[in-house]
Order: sequence, then C-alpha cells, then structure tokens
Amino acid sequence: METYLLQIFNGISVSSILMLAALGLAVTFGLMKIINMAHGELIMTGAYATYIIQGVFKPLDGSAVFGLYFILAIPGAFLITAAVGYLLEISVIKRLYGRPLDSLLATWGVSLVLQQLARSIFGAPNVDVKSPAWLNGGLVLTEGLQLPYKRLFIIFLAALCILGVYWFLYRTAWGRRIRAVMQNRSMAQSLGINTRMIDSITFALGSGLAGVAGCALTLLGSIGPTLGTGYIVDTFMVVVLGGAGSIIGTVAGAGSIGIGNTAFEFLTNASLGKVIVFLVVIMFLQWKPQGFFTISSRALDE
Amino acid sequence: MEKVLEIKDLTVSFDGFKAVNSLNTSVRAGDIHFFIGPNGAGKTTLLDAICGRVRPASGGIFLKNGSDVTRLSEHQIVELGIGRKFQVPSVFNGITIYENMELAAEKKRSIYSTLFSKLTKEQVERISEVLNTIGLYEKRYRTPRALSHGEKQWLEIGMLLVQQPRIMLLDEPVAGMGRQETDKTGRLLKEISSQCSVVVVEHDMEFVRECADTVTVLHEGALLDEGSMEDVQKNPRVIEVYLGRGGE
Amino acid sequence: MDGEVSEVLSVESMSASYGDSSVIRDISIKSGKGQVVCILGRNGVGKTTLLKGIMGLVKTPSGSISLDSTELWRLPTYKRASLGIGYVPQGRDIFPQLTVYENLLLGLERNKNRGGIDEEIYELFPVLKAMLKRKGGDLSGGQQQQLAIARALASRPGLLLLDEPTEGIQPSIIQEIGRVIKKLKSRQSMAMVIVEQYLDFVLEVSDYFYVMDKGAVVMEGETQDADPHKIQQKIAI
Amino acid sequence: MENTNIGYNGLLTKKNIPIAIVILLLCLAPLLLSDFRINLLGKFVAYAILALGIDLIWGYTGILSLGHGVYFGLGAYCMAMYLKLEASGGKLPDFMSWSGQNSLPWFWKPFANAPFAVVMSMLLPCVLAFIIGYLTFKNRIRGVYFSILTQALSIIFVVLFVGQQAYTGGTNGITNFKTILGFPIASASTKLGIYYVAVALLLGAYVFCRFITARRTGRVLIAIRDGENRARFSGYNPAVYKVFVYCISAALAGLAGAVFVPQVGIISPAEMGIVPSVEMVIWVAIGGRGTMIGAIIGAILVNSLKSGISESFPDIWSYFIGAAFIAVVIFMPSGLVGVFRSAKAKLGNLRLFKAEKA
Amino acid sequence: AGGEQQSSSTPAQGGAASADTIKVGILHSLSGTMAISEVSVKDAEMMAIEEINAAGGVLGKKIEPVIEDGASDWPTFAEKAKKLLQNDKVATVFGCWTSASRKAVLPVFEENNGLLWYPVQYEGMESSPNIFYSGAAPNQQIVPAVEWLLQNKGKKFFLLGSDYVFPRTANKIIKAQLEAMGGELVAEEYTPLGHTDYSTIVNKIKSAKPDVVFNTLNGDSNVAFFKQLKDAGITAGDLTTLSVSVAEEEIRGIGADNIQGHLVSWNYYQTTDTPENKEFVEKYKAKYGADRVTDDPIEAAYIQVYLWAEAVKKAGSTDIEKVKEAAKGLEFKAPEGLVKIEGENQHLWKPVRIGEVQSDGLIKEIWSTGEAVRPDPYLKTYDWAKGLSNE
Ligand SMILES: Nc1ncnc2c1ncn2[C@@H]1O[C@H](COP(=O)(O)OP(=O)(O)OP(=O)(O)O)[C@@H](O)[C@H]1O
Ligand SMILES: Nc1ncnc2c1ncn2[C@@H]1O[C@H](COP(=O)(O)OP(=O)(O)OP(=O)(O)O)[C@@H](O)[C@H]1O
Ligand SMILES: NC(N)=O
Ligand SMILES: [Mg+2]
Ligand SMILES: [Mg+2]
Repeated sequence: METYLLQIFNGISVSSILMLAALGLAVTFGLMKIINMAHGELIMTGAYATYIIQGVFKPLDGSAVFGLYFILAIPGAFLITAAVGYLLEISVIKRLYGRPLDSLLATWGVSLVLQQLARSIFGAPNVDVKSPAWLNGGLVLTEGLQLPYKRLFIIFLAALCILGVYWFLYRTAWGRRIRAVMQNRSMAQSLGINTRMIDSITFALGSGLAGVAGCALTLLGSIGPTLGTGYIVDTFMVVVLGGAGSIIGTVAGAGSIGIGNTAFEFLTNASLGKVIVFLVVIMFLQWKPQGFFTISSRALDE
Repeated sequence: MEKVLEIKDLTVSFDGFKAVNSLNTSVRAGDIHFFIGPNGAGKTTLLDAICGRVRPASGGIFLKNGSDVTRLSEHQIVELGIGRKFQVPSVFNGITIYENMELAAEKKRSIYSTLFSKLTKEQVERISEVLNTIGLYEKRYRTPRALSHGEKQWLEIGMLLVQQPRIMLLDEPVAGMGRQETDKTGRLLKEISSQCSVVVVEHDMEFVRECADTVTVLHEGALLDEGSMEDVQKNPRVIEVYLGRGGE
Repeated sequence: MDGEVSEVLSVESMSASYGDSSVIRDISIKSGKGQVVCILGRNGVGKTTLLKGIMGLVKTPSGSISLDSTELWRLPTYKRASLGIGYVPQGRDIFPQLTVYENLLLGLERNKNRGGIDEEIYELFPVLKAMLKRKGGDLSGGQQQQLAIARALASRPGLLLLDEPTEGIQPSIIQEIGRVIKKLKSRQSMAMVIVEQYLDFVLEVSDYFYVMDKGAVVMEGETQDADPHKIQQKIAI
Repeated sequence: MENTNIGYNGLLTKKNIPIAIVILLLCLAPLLLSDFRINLLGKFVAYAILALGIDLIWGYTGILSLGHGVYFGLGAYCMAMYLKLEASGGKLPDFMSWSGQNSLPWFWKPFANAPFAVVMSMLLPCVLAFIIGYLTFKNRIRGVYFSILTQALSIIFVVLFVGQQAYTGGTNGITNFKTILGFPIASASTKLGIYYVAVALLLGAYVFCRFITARRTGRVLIAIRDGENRARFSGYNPAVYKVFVYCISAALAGLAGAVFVPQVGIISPAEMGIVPSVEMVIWVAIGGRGTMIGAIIGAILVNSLKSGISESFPDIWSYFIGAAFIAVVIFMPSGLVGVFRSAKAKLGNLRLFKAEKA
Repeated sequence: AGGEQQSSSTPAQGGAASADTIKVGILHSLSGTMAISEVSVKDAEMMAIEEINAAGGVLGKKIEPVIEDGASDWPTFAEKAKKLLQNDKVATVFGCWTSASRKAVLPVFEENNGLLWYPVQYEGMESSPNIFYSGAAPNQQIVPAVEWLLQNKGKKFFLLGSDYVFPRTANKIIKAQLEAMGGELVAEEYTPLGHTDYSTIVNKIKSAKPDVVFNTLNGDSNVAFFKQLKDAGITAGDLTTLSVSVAEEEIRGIGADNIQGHLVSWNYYQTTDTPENKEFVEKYKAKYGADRVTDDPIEAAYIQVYLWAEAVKKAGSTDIEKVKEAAKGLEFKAPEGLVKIEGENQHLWKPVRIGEVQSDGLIKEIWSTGEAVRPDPYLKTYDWAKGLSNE
C-alpha cells in the first residue's frame, strides 16, 4: 500500500519537475513559436547560477545562514538566466521571428556554444551544489511513507510558477501585450506597442523560468554541461501534448507524462516505461492532433 | 430548372452558438445565386459547410446525384465539382502564378498523374486565356507573394476559372475591387454561369442587383427571405437588418 | 489645399519599397484637422503601400513624413502610433486568439492614460458589445472589420488611416460608418486618410482626393469640385 | 520560392551544371586526397543522399522530421547485419554470444544474403515511414506537432535498440566487419570501390529527386508546404502526397545508412537519436533548402567543416560549429545556394526576362 | 578549469612525424555527455607526457600528443582513430572510456595494426592483440567485490545498472557468481544512460528489501541516484550500496554528504598509501588545481603512458610488434602499487581495494588484496564462469 501511495507521490513529483522545466518552453515555444533547442542549456545556466550563488555563500557553510542561499538562488537563477536569454534575444532570436524552423537551427548552434562555454568556465566534470539543510529529510507520514522535503518544495515551486505565469500572461496588461505581439507583430506595432521590447522581455521571461527549473534540479541531480540535453525532448513533448500556447495544457501535459512515466516505470522498467509513454503520446496525438487544449482558428492556414 | 445543390435543415454550431440554424434552400443549375445578409449571419459558415471545412451539427447538403457532401472530405468534394474562393484571398506563395494556375487546372489530382501526365493543349491555352482575363499574364512567372490584395483576389478567381467546377462558391469576390473590376467580374460570372452554377456571397448591392438570378437573405443563421433582388430588397425586415434606410 | 485647417499629416516626396522592388515613387499628400482625404486607384497601384509607408511598416528610402510637424521618418512604427496615428489595415489584422474586449483594449495602448472603451464605440458597433468575450479570430469577416475600426478609434487618434474600411461590411453599417466619419470630422479633432474603392462612399465623406496610378499621384483635387466621371475615368486607365 | 520554374526543360540543361560539377569533383577526389580523406568523403556522400531525402520532405513539402536518424539507422542496421554475418562466417556474431544469445534469431538469417539486405535497407524504412506517415498525415498532425512526434519516435527506437542488446548489439551497435561480398573491407581498393558506388548512388538519388520535383508533383508539394488547407480545397489530398514523399525520403535515408556502414565500420543506436537527426536538418538548411543541389553541398560541406575544425581545435570546436550554424541562419536565410543565387541575380541576370522569352 | 595546457602543446598537424618527435594520439570525449569523465583522463595523460618529455623524452625524442575529440559518439571515435593511425601515423593511442567506444575503435586498430591503451575498468571477455588494458578486468574489481559483500554484508542483491554493455555483462557475471556462492538476486534494473529520476527505482529498492545494491550506473545517473536515495531517507547505515563506476571525480559531483558511507571497488584511491601516489597526487593538484582529485581511471591513464614509454625504451623502437614484445612482463611502480603487464592478454596485474566514501569526498580503503591480482578477462580460473564466454 505504502509503495503505491509513494508511487503516486513520485508521479506528482516527476510531473512538477517536468512542468517547471517545460514552463519556460511554453512561453518561448508555445507563445513565441521559437523552437528553442537551447532550452536545456538555459536550464543548465540556471543550475550553474545556483552553483555560483552557493559559492558566494560558501564561507558561511556550517552556519544556519548558509541554507538561505537557496532562497536567494531562485530569483538569482531566474535573473541570471533571464539576462542570458535577453542577450540571446537581442543578438540572435530577434532575427528569427516568423521563421520557426530556422529558429531550431540557430538555437541548436546556441546550445552547442553554451555547453562548451559551461565546460570552459566550470570545467568538464560535474560540480556539486549542496542542498540547504532545511530541505534535507522528509515528511514522515508512516514508517515506510516518507515524502522528501525537496520534492514537496519543488511541487510548491512549480505550482507557484504556473500561477504566476498564468496571472502575468492572462490577467495583466503586459500579458495582453505579449500575446498580441506574438500573434501579429506588425499590427501590435501599429497600435503603439514596442514590439522589440516585448519580444526581449518575453524571451527573457521564458529563459528565466528555465533558470528556475535549473535551480530546482540542483536539488535532485547532477550539475554538468550536458544537464539540459536530457530534458529537451521531454519538455517539448509536454508542451505539444498539452497544446502549444496553452499554459493549462502544459500543466496537463506534464501531469500525464510524469505520472505515466513513473507508473510504467514501476510496472516495467525505466527504458520500457519511456517507450510506452512516448507511444501513448504518439497515439494520443493521432486522436487529438493539437494536444489537450486545442486552439481553434478560422484562418485557413494554421 | 434542376437543383444542383440542396441544403436540408442545416445547422452548424460552435460551442452551442448556432452560426447556421435549420437552413433549407437549394441552388439551381446555371443560376447565379447570391447569399446576402448582415455581418455574422452565417454566410461564410454556410460555404464552409458546403466545401467540407466545417462539419454541421445536423442536416445535410445534397448534390444532384444524391451524395451528401457533409460526409466527404475536402478534396473529395472538390472532385465532385465544387470549387471555392475564400473571403481572405489565399493562393500558393511558393510557386509562380502560372504554376498556381496549373495546379488548379489539373483534372486528375493523383500523384501518378502529376508525375507522368502533361497538361493538354486545351488546358494550357485555357490558362493563358484566363491569365489574360485576370490581367496577370505579364506577371505569370512571379510568385503571388508580391501581389496586392486585389490582384490576389483575381488570381484566386482565375484559379477557379481554370478548375472549371460545376458549382463555384465565391466568398466576397469583389471586396477590395474597384467599380471597373467589379463590373468585369459580373460579366465573367454571367459568362461562366452557362457552364456551372455560381454561389456568391457579397455585400456590394450594385453588384448583386447586376448579376443575381436568385438571392437568399440570411439572418442569424436562418433564412430571412429568398427570391429575386427586386423582391427581397423591398422586404422591410431585410431593409432593417441589412440594407439600412440610408438610401439603398 | 485649404489654408485654414491646421496641417496634421504631411507626406513629402516619399518613396517606398518592398526589399529591392520600389513600389511608390516620390509621393506627396497632406491632410489637416477635421479633414478627410481619400486615396483612390486601381488594384496594385500602391495605396496600401502608401499607408504602410506612413506607419513605417515598409521601407521608405527617401522622403519626409511629418505628423503635427514632428518628423516621423526615422521613428519606429510603435513611436509613430504613439504620437497619435490610428491604423485600420487592409485585411483587418485582428489578434485572433485574443477576445474582442482585449483587442479593443489594445487599441488604447498608444494612449495609456485613457481609462476604458468609450460607450460611443459600442453604440457605433453594437455587435461588438454582444461579443466581447468571443475570440477575435472567430468573428465573421465583417465583424472583424468593425472591430478593427473600433480598435483604431478607441484611443481617439489625431490621425486615422483607413485602408478600405468598408470592405466586407454590410450596407447598413457602411452608412453608419459614413455618418461616424462625418461626425468625427465635425469635431475638428482628427485628420483622416481613407483608401477606398467604393466611389460613392468616398464622394460622400471626403474633402479632398488623390488618384494614384503605378505608385504616383496622377490626379488630385477638392471633392466638391470633382466630377465623378472624370475620376472614374482616371482610375480606369 | 527558389525553384520558380525548373522543370519546363528536360534534364539536359544548364540547370544541371552545378550537379555535374559536384559529381565530377567527387569522381576526381581520389586523385588528390589520401585514402583516409576519401573514406571520410564517402561517408559525407552517404549523408548527402540522406540530405536529398530530407530536402524533399522539408524543403519542398514543409514536413520537418526530427527523427530521420531512425530511417538512416534502420538502413544501416540492415547492411550491418549482412556485414556482421559475413564477418562471423556462419558462427554466432560476437556480441550475441556475450549477450547470452545461443542461436541466430530468425529475422537475422535472411540478412546473410546481400541483395536482400540492400533491398531491406530501403524497404524497411519505407514501410515504417508509411505506417507513421499514414497515421499522422491522415489525422492531420502537422508542423511542429509532427516534428516533436518524430523526436519521440527517435527516442523510442534508440531505447529499444539499446535495450535489445542480444539482437542489436545494444549501445555498442554493430561493428567489427571483415569483408563485403568477399572483398576485405579494410583494403584500399575495396574502399575506393565503395566510394564510387556511393557517388553513383548519390547521382541516382539526385536524378530521382529532381524527376519528382521537376514534375507538377513538385509544385503540389510546395503548395502543400505553403498552404495545406488551400491545397485540399484545390482538390489535392495532402495526406497522400505527404505519405508518398515521406516514404521516399525514408527510403533514401535507409539507402544512405546502407552506404554509410561499410565505410565507417560501425552503426550504433546513437546515430538514430535526436542529435544526428537535428544535424541532418541543419545540413540541408545550410546548403539551402528547397534546392536539391543545396542539400548535397550542405551535407558535404558541413561535415567536412565539422571534421576539419574538430581536428584542429579538439577542445573548443563546438564554438566554431555553433557559431557557424547561427551565422548561416541569420545571414544566409536561404543557405549557401541562396547566397549564390542572389549574387547571381544581382549581377543582373534577371531570370524573369528569360522566362518571358521561353 | 582543466585543459588549457594542451592547446600550447598541440603541435601543428598533418605532416609526417618529424625526426625529433614521436607522435602519439589521445582520443577521448572532450564534448558530449562523456566529457564529464574523459576530460580528466585526458589531463592525466597529458601530464604524464609532459613529465616524460621534461625528463628527456623517449629514445631521445620528445613525445608529441595529437588530441582528438571522440565527442561521445562511437562512429566519431572510429573516424578519429582512423585519422590518428592513417593520417598522423601515431606510434600509439591513449584513449576511450566507455566499452562501446573501445569496441568501435577496435576493428580500426586491428585493421591498421595500431596500438591502443585503454585506461578504464570494463566487463572483460575481450583481449585484442592491438589493445593494452590498463584498467581492471572483472576479476580485479567486480568478482572480489561480490565475494566480499557476500561475506560481510548479506546475500540479497539488487542489481542496478545503466542500460549498456558494461553493466549488462557485469551483471551476467555477478548473477553466475551469486548462484555459485549462495547469493540471492532480488531484482535487476536498468535505466537509460543519462536517466535522472530515481524515485521509482528507490521505491522498488525499498519494497525489494535487499541487503546490497550493486551499482553499475554510469555517469550523471549516479548523482541523481545517490541524492534521491538519501532524500528518501535511506542512508548507508540502512542499506549497503557498492559502486564500480563511482570514483573520487564522480563523488565531487554527487556531493560527499550524499554518498558518505557507501562502498566502492577499485584498484586505486587518492588516499592509497604509496610514495609514488603521494608524488602523483601532488603533481596532479599542482598542475590542475588544488580542488581537483585523482581517481582510478585517472591513475590508470597516467601510468599507461609510462608503461608505453618504458616498453618503447626497452624495445628501442616504436614499432608496434617490438613494443608489444617488450611490454610483456613489464613492471612499473605505479601510485596504486607495483603493476605488471600480463603478456598473455595485455592486461595489468593490479591490486584490488574496497573502499568507503568519507565525508571529505575521499575514499578510505577498508579491504584490499594487498598484492596485484592476475588479470583474467575471460574468468577462466572460475568454475562458475564457464558458460559466460564463448571463447
Ligand atoms: N469558430 C467559431 N467560434 C465561434 N463563433 C464563430 C466561429 N465561426 C463563426 N462564428 C460566428 O458565427 C457567426 C457567423 O459567421 P460567418 O463568418 O458565417 O458570417 P458571415 O455571414 O460570413 O459574415 P460576414 O458578412 O461578416 O463575412 C458569426 O457571429 C461568428 O462570430
Ligand atoms: N510584400 C510585397 N512584396 C513585394 N511587392 C509587393 C508586396 N506587397 C505588394 N507588392 C506590390 O506592390 C504593388 C502595390 O501594392 P499595394 O498593396 O500597395 O496595392 P493597392 O493599391 O493597395 O492594391 P489593392 O487595391 O489591390 O489593395 C503591387 O503591384 C504589388 O505587386
Ligand atoms: N568500461 C565501461 N565502464 O564502460
Ligand atoms: Mg463572411
Ligand atoms: Mg490595398
């Protein structure tokens, strides 16, 4: 029984990680139509940002204050990665709007460069980010059922980010501007919106979210130059399964892939579990070619 | 005259909103049949239903041979001889204007025939003729990307002309055209109506008056009036919801 | 042109091109407060391009464009809009995935201190009020056209550019739009440039007209003095 | 956009000068380059065959497959099975015995026959592409949805091939070949022979693709790329056309895989993965999509560059390659061929007038 | 950061070997997923070359390294191996990490009669005349570890590995051994390389209740596994894990506090107490930074360069056949202790050590064979291993 309860919790936990990792992509890909192959490297940037911030706090290691670095690391990773995203936007991405397939190629180049950059700066081997003490241990429900605080924290963080992004995009004037620009750049301009600025901000936002995901991932896994590569397909799958352009879809997509993955992994093994989940996704798309939350359109193309 | 298209009890709804509501009407062979009505009356939606773009919630659309097009896919409907021009001009930007015409002129649209067969001499001549008619002969080796709004309208009409469907659906063909072009379009329609039936949606009343054999007025998805233009434009309801009292 | 009205828009010897292909050469037009100026011409002569040039949506290699004596030529599109231009493009350009209401709110962007949408707009286009929550892209063609006009009017611009505003609109509303234009004109607060094919409409609402052919003005004059047949002929060649 | 009016003329026109030059250069290369370089070039020629297929579906039809590595891999595995069986000389292949397999699985047996293996290297990808294509295109899965779906396909295949070590050699893949049709695979003359076969196949594949694109079929494909729905309302069934080119493209990828294996001496599941699949698309983009010659040049050039730069700067070559990708996309949106063409156009060679006269 | 040095020492390439240098190839993944491990190994090889050159080189000539990037991709390894042998005509190559990359280059070395020195522990069942294996064969790492665990920790084994040839083959060996020695297999799980979520696996471990988890995970996955194992409230005190692909370098990425108390099996640790090692660790840290650590593959990579140089000196030539002949029985005082090249299969005699991870990230030896163990890649000396190899 406990095994099954724990497995359900694991499913939710994996979903929340996927959600966090995919949220930035939901913005840059779902909204901006940039097929951002460097998304994984932005996640990596967030993880290394966390590493740097931890380094600053290193002298305090041992004291209770040290654990607080992580609270700072979340906005820190967001800002640093958003800044990287901003630079990327004004140098490369801005030339690619309306050319989604070209964006795939250029961002692929970007991902190669970022990976190598990480290797040059931080060295090829993995680095260690020490988790804050207050996230060690877990919520003990029964003897065999212990929910790690780290995973609970990530679930909380993912929920917070989703709500924040949803509110920002759908409830604020900025969100309205962003959506308008993404749908029709020249008309938005004609209405007095500084589309260049909106583009940069939006891409920076999506990148920053990837950074937050990277920060969270330091709690669970390795921090190395290729950290992001493992997430790229899964996150695209999440966004596509949910329906590109829909934040709620991203939640649904992450939920079903995450829970599916853990369930099938539990019943079979990790490899087969992945195969089954992907097969199910492929079959699902046959039935709903645009994912869970379809955005219908009367226009002839698209 | 014999009916080439019969719309029976057609309802199209979007999330509960009935854009077309229990509509019954028919189109006769060789007719130029206009659908008019206020913005949002459901005219475009009706054309969408006829050419398979939207699936009706209920009702059917029957051809002369009795087949119900609401059960067919888009290209099958085209094969049965229904051609469509869209409200927003849509042509293929990646190939030249001439090639756009070629694709439309194709009779068998299978891979085999596009790979191995050649267009007949008549087809080639027809394309040149139509290109001249629509005034794009000079530009035929350019891509339509660089055409103005009105020119694209013409190209789309031209493609229909070489496609030679049995029923032609035109959604606002003269929108964005000048008087001259509008008159020309009118003449064209009359010419081709000898070979096929033409269904037109338009807001240009002068044009309607000029060309229409039959006029159907839609309002809120349903039929408001049907008959000749002289008759329907006297209908006070039509004047109220559509024509306005300002003169027309 | 009439010397009394204060000049709002003045385009002088502007050229415009798409990439390498030049479409408009050396064109000059003017419009003053409370004045409606009309651009006529056959398909493909460059009317839309002219408006896009004013908005900064196409390359304008040479010329000068001034709005209330501010030079626009070097400014990006959004700054031009912010200085007080409302634009209704050909093809409507509604934001398809935003609701009607959001589309209207975006009309206020250039004038951020305006609180909300004037009730007047809804009176003018009652259909919009009924559909505030519907997605812009789901509207019918004519409804979208109305929305596009409403959106441009929402911020009360000093200059209104309308590209074939009556296209796809039902006759009764065209009359209504005509009345609105006249009303706006009578307020003397706005200059308007309208591209139109619908001659009757133009003659009714405009003060001054330009006929274009192949990227240049080939005829211009006061509407009241004009002979419709002459204009028609000029357009036809 | 690019290929405005190819195809009105036969195959023997000035349009074919570029391909003639490329093939000639490839034929003369062995006189100038070392055996090692020729072997490498032969591998790039295999990639060029694959690039033709990708160009057909992407450049012409607008279908972006991010899983073409799968078809390449399937073709390669078919060939590798044949080579492995020939190498093990009737005995159980080495990896099978160390994976605990005691007898040759039934589906391996026919691959001892070379013609069968070659046919299968194209047929198998083609059949898989048909199944995938039929389902997805019929159900109107399009654009990035299709791309991501093919990514999933690619992951599935990698994981399956890795997992079935006893049948596929697992992560290692299949390697350690000895002979091909009885000729020692390592000998210089065999290698040269294979190289020329590869060049001949490239030419064949080019002619085949040009045949398709020069016909009205090519125009239909572009029409589908630019407006699938519009094409539908013009009476064409996009699904049929898409399945058709997708299958051809997969078969070409399979062929490329079959040409790749004897030259490189190994195929592993990683070659079916996302990374190679994306790179394949990049070759075409850099060469110039929508032009067959661009695909060939892109494949050969990008790979030469990658090999060359990684030899000179083994630690930091990613910087150069990454920057090159970015630069090409930004500054040469139509690829190398596009740059060449616009340069030509600027020289006053207005094709319009010629077409006018024709 | 490591790796700046070789750019200065990478000579111009392409020409034939000049008279006063001997070209050698270095072939590792410097990019891609394997770079996390292989870059350090490359660094160790470069250090050895520099030392030898500083001491006058071999046969009066300086060693000139030609570095190539295998990019974590097996066909690329094959391509680069061909390039080194055919184009650069190198005297020998030091390279590879994964067994897959070694299998990929093996035919290239055999066809071109080249020489490869391979520094990583592996699954055995191989003995190419063109390869020297300086890492452990199964009987020098896995087999003694299983035996020790059975004696000291318990009988119920949970086998966890990455899904590729080394773990699968290693587990095949372990299973045969367990059966022969009265152990019990409770589960065998594989995860794809690069797998990052181990919550389900940890849950499976919890419910299987093994005495021992024998861990053959490779690379990044170890970080995720150990972090998540600890989060689930399982410590080394509750459950023993023994890893064969986790060394000091990997522990840095995992975080010492996450793996403290868990066991590993290798031939060498940074803490290994020999005078040679003291010097080696000092030199390595001086060269690459005080925060860097040495570990088993790094040490093996380092000594294999010396072994080759010694063999060349003894042969008086870089000719492959002569070097191979000279290498037979060659002994070397390595940081791990005295090692010897076994002529029969070109593997090394190595001491075996089981260690426990300390809070500082270093490993304390808790058991050792003392002297070097004879390499037995085909496990011919073990009765229970009869069916495992078809040789
Ligand atoms: N996908 C949809 N979702 C919701 N409402 C829709 C959708 N498509 C159409 N409608 C609504 O259905 C009604 C009919 O639209 P339709 O486009 O058929 O009108 P129309 O008669 O062609 O008008 P117009 O003359 O303005 O082109 C409109 O009120 C429109 O808003
Ligand atoms: N994007 C473009 N690229 C290149 N040329 C273009 C482009 N858009 C329009 N043109 C060309 O510019 C010329 C003028 O076009 P424009 O749209 O301004 O015409 P218009 O007068 O508005 O016509 P219409 O009444 O049909 O809308 C046309 O001949 C057209 O071929
Ligand atoms: N030899 C290994 N660890 O792959
Ligand atoms: Mg309509
Ligand atoms: Mg226009």
